[in-house]
Amino acid sequence: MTPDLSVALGRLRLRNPVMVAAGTFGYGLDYRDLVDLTQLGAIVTKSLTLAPRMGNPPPRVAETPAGMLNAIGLQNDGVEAFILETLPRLREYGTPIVASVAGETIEEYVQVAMKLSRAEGVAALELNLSCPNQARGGMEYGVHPELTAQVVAAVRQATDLPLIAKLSPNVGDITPIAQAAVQAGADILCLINTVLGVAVDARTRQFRLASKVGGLSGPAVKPIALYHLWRVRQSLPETPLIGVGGISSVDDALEFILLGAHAVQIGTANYVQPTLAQEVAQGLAAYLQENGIDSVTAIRGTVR
Amino acid sequence: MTPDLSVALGRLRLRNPVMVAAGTFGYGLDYRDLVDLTQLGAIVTKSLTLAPRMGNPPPRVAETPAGMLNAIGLQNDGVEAFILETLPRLREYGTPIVASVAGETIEEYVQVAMKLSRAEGVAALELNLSCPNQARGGMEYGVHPELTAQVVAAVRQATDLPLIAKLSPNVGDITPIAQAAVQAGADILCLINTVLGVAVDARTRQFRLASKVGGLSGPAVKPIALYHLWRVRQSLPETPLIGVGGISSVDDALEFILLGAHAVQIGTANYVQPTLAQEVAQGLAAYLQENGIDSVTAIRGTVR
Amino acid sequence: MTRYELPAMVVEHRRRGANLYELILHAPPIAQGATPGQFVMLRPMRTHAPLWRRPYSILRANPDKGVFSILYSVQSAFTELLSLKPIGSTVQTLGPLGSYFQPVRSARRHILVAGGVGAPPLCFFAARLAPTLQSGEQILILEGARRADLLVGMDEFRALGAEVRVATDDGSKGYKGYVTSLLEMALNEPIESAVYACGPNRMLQAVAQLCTARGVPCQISLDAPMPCGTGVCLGCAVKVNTPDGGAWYKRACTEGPVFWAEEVVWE
Amino acid sequence: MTRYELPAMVVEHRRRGANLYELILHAPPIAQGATPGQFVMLRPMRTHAPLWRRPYSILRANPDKGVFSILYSVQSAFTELLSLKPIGSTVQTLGPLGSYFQPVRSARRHILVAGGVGAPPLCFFAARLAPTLQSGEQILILEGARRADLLVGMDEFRALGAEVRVATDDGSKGYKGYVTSLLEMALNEPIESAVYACGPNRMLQAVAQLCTARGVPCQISLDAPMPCGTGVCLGCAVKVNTPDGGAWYKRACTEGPVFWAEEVVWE
Ligand SMILES: Cc1cc2nc3c(=O)[nH]c(=O)nc-3n(C[C@H](O)[C@H](O)[C@H](O)COP(=O)(O)OP(=O)(O)OC[C@H]3O[C@@H](n4cnc5c(N)ncnc54)[C@H](O)[C@@H]3O)c2cc1C
Ligand SMILES: Cc1cc2nc3c(=O)[nH]c(=O)nc-3n(C[C@H](O)[C@H](O)[C@H](O)COP(=O)(O)OP(=O)(O)OC[C@H]3O[C@@H](n4cnc5c(N)ncnc54)[C@H](O)[C@@H]3O)c2cc1C
Ligand SMILES: Cc1cc2nc3c(=O)[nH]c(=O)nc-3n(C[C@H](O)[C@H](O)[C@H](O)COP(=O)(O)O)c2cc1C
Ligand SMILES: Cc1cc2nc3c(=O)[nH]c(=O)nc-3n(C[C@H](O)[C@H](O)[C@H](O)COP(=O)(O)O)c2cc1C
Ligand code: FES
Ligand code: FES
Repeated sequence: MTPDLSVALGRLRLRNPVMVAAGTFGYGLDYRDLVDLTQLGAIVTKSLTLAPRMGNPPPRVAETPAGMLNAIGLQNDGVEAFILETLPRLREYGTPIVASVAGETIEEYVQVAMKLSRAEGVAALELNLSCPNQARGGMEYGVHPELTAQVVAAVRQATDLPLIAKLSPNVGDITPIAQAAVQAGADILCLINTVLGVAVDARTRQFRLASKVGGLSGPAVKPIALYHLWRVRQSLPETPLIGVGGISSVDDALEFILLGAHAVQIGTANYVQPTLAQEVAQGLAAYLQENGIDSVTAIRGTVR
Repeated sequence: MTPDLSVALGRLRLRNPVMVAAGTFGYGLDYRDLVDLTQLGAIVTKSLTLAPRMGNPPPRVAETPAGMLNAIGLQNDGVEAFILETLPRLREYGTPIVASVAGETIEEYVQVAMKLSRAEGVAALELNLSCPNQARGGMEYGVHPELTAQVVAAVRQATDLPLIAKLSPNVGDITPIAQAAVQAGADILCLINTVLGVAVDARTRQFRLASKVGGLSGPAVKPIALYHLWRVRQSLPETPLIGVGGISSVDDALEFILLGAHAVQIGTANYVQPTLAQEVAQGLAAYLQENGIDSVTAIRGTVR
Repeated sequence: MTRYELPAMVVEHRRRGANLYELILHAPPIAQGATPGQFVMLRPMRTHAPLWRRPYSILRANPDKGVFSILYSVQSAFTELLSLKPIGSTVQTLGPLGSYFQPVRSARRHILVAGGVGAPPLCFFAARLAPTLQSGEQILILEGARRADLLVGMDEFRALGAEVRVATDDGSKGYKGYVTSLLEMALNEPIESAVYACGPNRMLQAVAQLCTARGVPCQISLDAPMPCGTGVCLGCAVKVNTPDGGAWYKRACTEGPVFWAEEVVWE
Repeated sequence: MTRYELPAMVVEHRRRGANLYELILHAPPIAQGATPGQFVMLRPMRTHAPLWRRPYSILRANPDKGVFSILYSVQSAFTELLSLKPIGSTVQTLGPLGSYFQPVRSARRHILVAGGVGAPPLCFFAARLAPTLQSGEQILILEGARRADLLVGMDEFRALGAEVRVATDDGSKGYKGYVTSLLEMALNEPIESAVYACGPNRMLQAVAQLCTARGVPCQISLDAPMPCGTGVCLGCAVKVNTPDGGAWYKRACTEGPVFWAEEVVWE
């Protein structure tokens, strides 16, 4: 018997729990020649802003031990280009499309969310709460419970789509923020976004990123992502969670699921192995089969 | 001309800026057969508690990508055994000995600090603020500005030795904590201690550590350590700082010094290469010589 | 442009200099599809550190035999791993990727400017260009390196029978000085030229300025950190002028690595 | 006990089974100092991931030639790197480390119990013990594995001329079942025995219980994660009884890996 990989995150139903993470799979079509898009649980787009954004000056990326720093600066063609040019072709694959929503102001989040909600073929919205808040000197929205609640509540008003709040790990205690997001109307929580980090080039004696600070991702952050997931799982046992951070194998995905994630996202590892997400989905099925387990939900949260 | 590697962290003067970190070099003598102890900038001991402590049940350690998790649980023979058995032999090497002070209560920190201050041959005390605070459900002291200030102020009363506060990275914003420590009397700040993390064994479906949560260290955390160091450097331009987290090469040490560290500590990398600290000190000298720089202080904080 | 993701088999490690190796890989679709200037992303082993694949320019390709090769030097863990791959084992390979050099058919002289490890794509370009030359068309190769023993791809260039002029920083071979001085001299010769360059970005900037000032068509292959090599991460941003007089970031891995010199904004 | 940190030269990779390799290293001080039961910490390359060195039991040592060897199987990146080291290259090596098997001179029969990859230190022990046997003393080897092709070190054991009894989980060779059943049978034979065991910790626990119940002297070599192998990290904790009736943690890398069975507290 083929094990059942389907999962329901509230109203968001996926054929398997393996998604690709925002900003690591382009707008969704870029890898269509290498990846079978129909095998993915869901595709999260690069974060979309109201107007096109040029992004940060280079260098924007630096490799670090088992990880990387990025400061792309939300370069994107804007939400309208996505809706007009990408969405019609992407939705033909039938794979749920999760649009990542970004903004520098709450109003911008709301505007982007409204446009995406009116478009055909968006399965859910994911709020990127790691955007720099202009009103507070560039601090991430997602590091404050109240700011998080404000963004989520405002977008909740503007859309009927399932709403995912993607949390920042750059906090002492993530649970009040998770709770604030859920109370403000988030249906699903996704965690983690990148961890703040710095790298210096000892030879040129300069920051490795033009923006100095960047976001750390990749295998290096996996223990941190699991830690935050586990804390949120305990504090909000009923909320569907999406685990992300450093996943690059079937075992990595299982770690998150065993700790209570309904689904997982693969980010940085797509760069190294574009086919990874579909292979992880297949590998999960194989794992369940070998262990005589008939559905992925049966092992969810069994490590406590 | 041989470049000058000596540094002064307030009253604490070191012949070179490369120390070995608490808990990664035993009590200081364990590597004397492999490492030339006289070549080290300073030796920080394993954290010492008032009574001997048994530590946590195994498994206590897990390898992670470019890092490791540990939950040793402060196993140590107690401060008195250290003073009686180790200190007399260790001080013969003439290398500054920094005693790491741990406690479950503020009273315990104070007691340990007093005993060490009375002993002969301790150059400075380093307060391990990542100890679990029993009164607050095991939360680290170092994640709260007030608790940090309380511990530091109490120990400050009890000792005349240079006082190093070792900060936890498990906070949203490290700068208020750094400021609290300095205001309460810390002469020097050391950062970072380990980052909270979790690892799961997907095959046995268990936490990899018996204590579930552990502290992440090793190259994986280097960008995080640099980030916190850079923030503290900006917020407290006059305070001597010790950078620690993921250093495993000369270039790594330089990254911290270029960002403003007076000295660095090598932790996890000692396990992999016990001679690393002395080699990094030599490598710093070579770097300065090649670049025609006559002292390590000349490059400190030049990356801004 | 079709790209392939496949395990390429190691056919040979050929020593080409003090710390310079040619790695010959069997991967027919890539060998057949490769155009000079393009690159492949390699992954010798599944390791977490080094994490990224690395880009390597294609040095030569033999579509009939289904093999292509790259030239590299051992610099750190990644290239050390590459050098340890046994014959017959496979290296995960994605390619061919990126833009390529386009012969400027109006030019009488094609000047290829290679700086240090920038030579491989120009070797490939020269090899493909030479047989297509019309009478009166010629190839001039300008190659620079810090020292004579760091000159790369000399065998390939010599095999073509094209004119080669060399510059070394220390004068240990050829002209003492920068290859860009050789270029300046060549551009002063009265013959309609087009320039194709690859090397450190500083050198490319100088090449671009020399050519733009003289209105000489010039293509340059830029270096940038490349986490994905496939256009999805936007890490390899290169600032370019847009037709409306503004600027935008293009991807060195997808719209590049070969750009028209006048398009690039130097900062 | 003197330990050395040095680059050991790769002398040979010898294939010893389906996925089983003997790595012969040249490192005279280690070859001369090694005692059966001890191990070395190896680092084939400077990589950030895998981060830790790994411990390997010494399989045999030839003090005259200055070589020793270990037996390993390729399981993930670390052992893959080990297998790729060219002959003549070096592997950073720290050893010999840890405690060792001590022959119980009062015993008439030395029973060596090897579970799967636990065989190497017992091969070494058997080789050193055999020439010292007094008349009436004998060695009995009990070896277990999941399948016949996973039995390790059979050549060494056979070369000794000692009696070898085999158990496999699937019965593909010898007794069908656990090696601990073989041990139970052997202990029922009326001859004064001492037991030396290495294998999975579960197996060792069973061995320890069988021996303790019968008052048979028993030494076991425990497995534990070892970040440092040198006693400084306290990561490899093993719970032991203390003379005062309490318990404490000892280090598998320093006070171990070989412990007296009755000392260990099983949880
Ligand atoms: C389009 C393109 C084509 C390329 N083609 C080729 C090619 O044909 N041949 C080729 O050899 N390379 C080529 N490269 C470069 C190649 O991708 C690798 O970067 C190169 O092989 C070095 O790899 P590495 O991992 O061994 O060294 P890396 O780890 O990348 O480091 C390279 C060197 O720089 C040093 N270094 C790195 N970071 C620092 C630092 N912060 N401070 C001081 N020193 C540092 C390292 O110690 C090392 O010596 C190309 C790059 C691009 C973008
Ligand atoms: C004292 C001592 C002596 C030793 N002597 C020997 C010896 O003589 N010979 C020998 O071969 N080994 C020996 N070992 C073990 C050795 O140190 C290594 O652990 C072993 O070689 C595996 O190394 P690896 O890095 O390739 O695999 P690892 O990465 O350590 O993993 C080992 C295997 O377990 C799997 N695995 C690891 N973690 C997980 C997980 N979370 N979920 C599922 N699967 C997992 C891996 O995929 C792999 O197949 C000894 C250990 C000790 C403590
Ligand atoms: C280059 C890059 C760009 C990213 N862009 C976005 C983004 O636009 N929006 C977002 O929510 N997360 C973005 N992320 C974060 C990832 O979606 C993911 O949360 C993070 O990288 C951790 O997962 P990983 O370790 O698997 O990469 C980006 C990550 C990288 C590396
Ligand atoms: C096994 C282990 C034990 C440690 N014990 C202590 C300790 O007792 N006291 C302390 O202040 N820090 C302790 N640390 C933290 C280190 O001193 C250091 O701050 C941290 O590991 C980051 O540096 P690194 O990445 O170089 O290891 C320990 C770290 C490890 C890995
Ligand atoms: S390297 Fe990722 S977009 Fe170019
Ligand atoms: S492995 Fe570090 S103390 Fe044993």
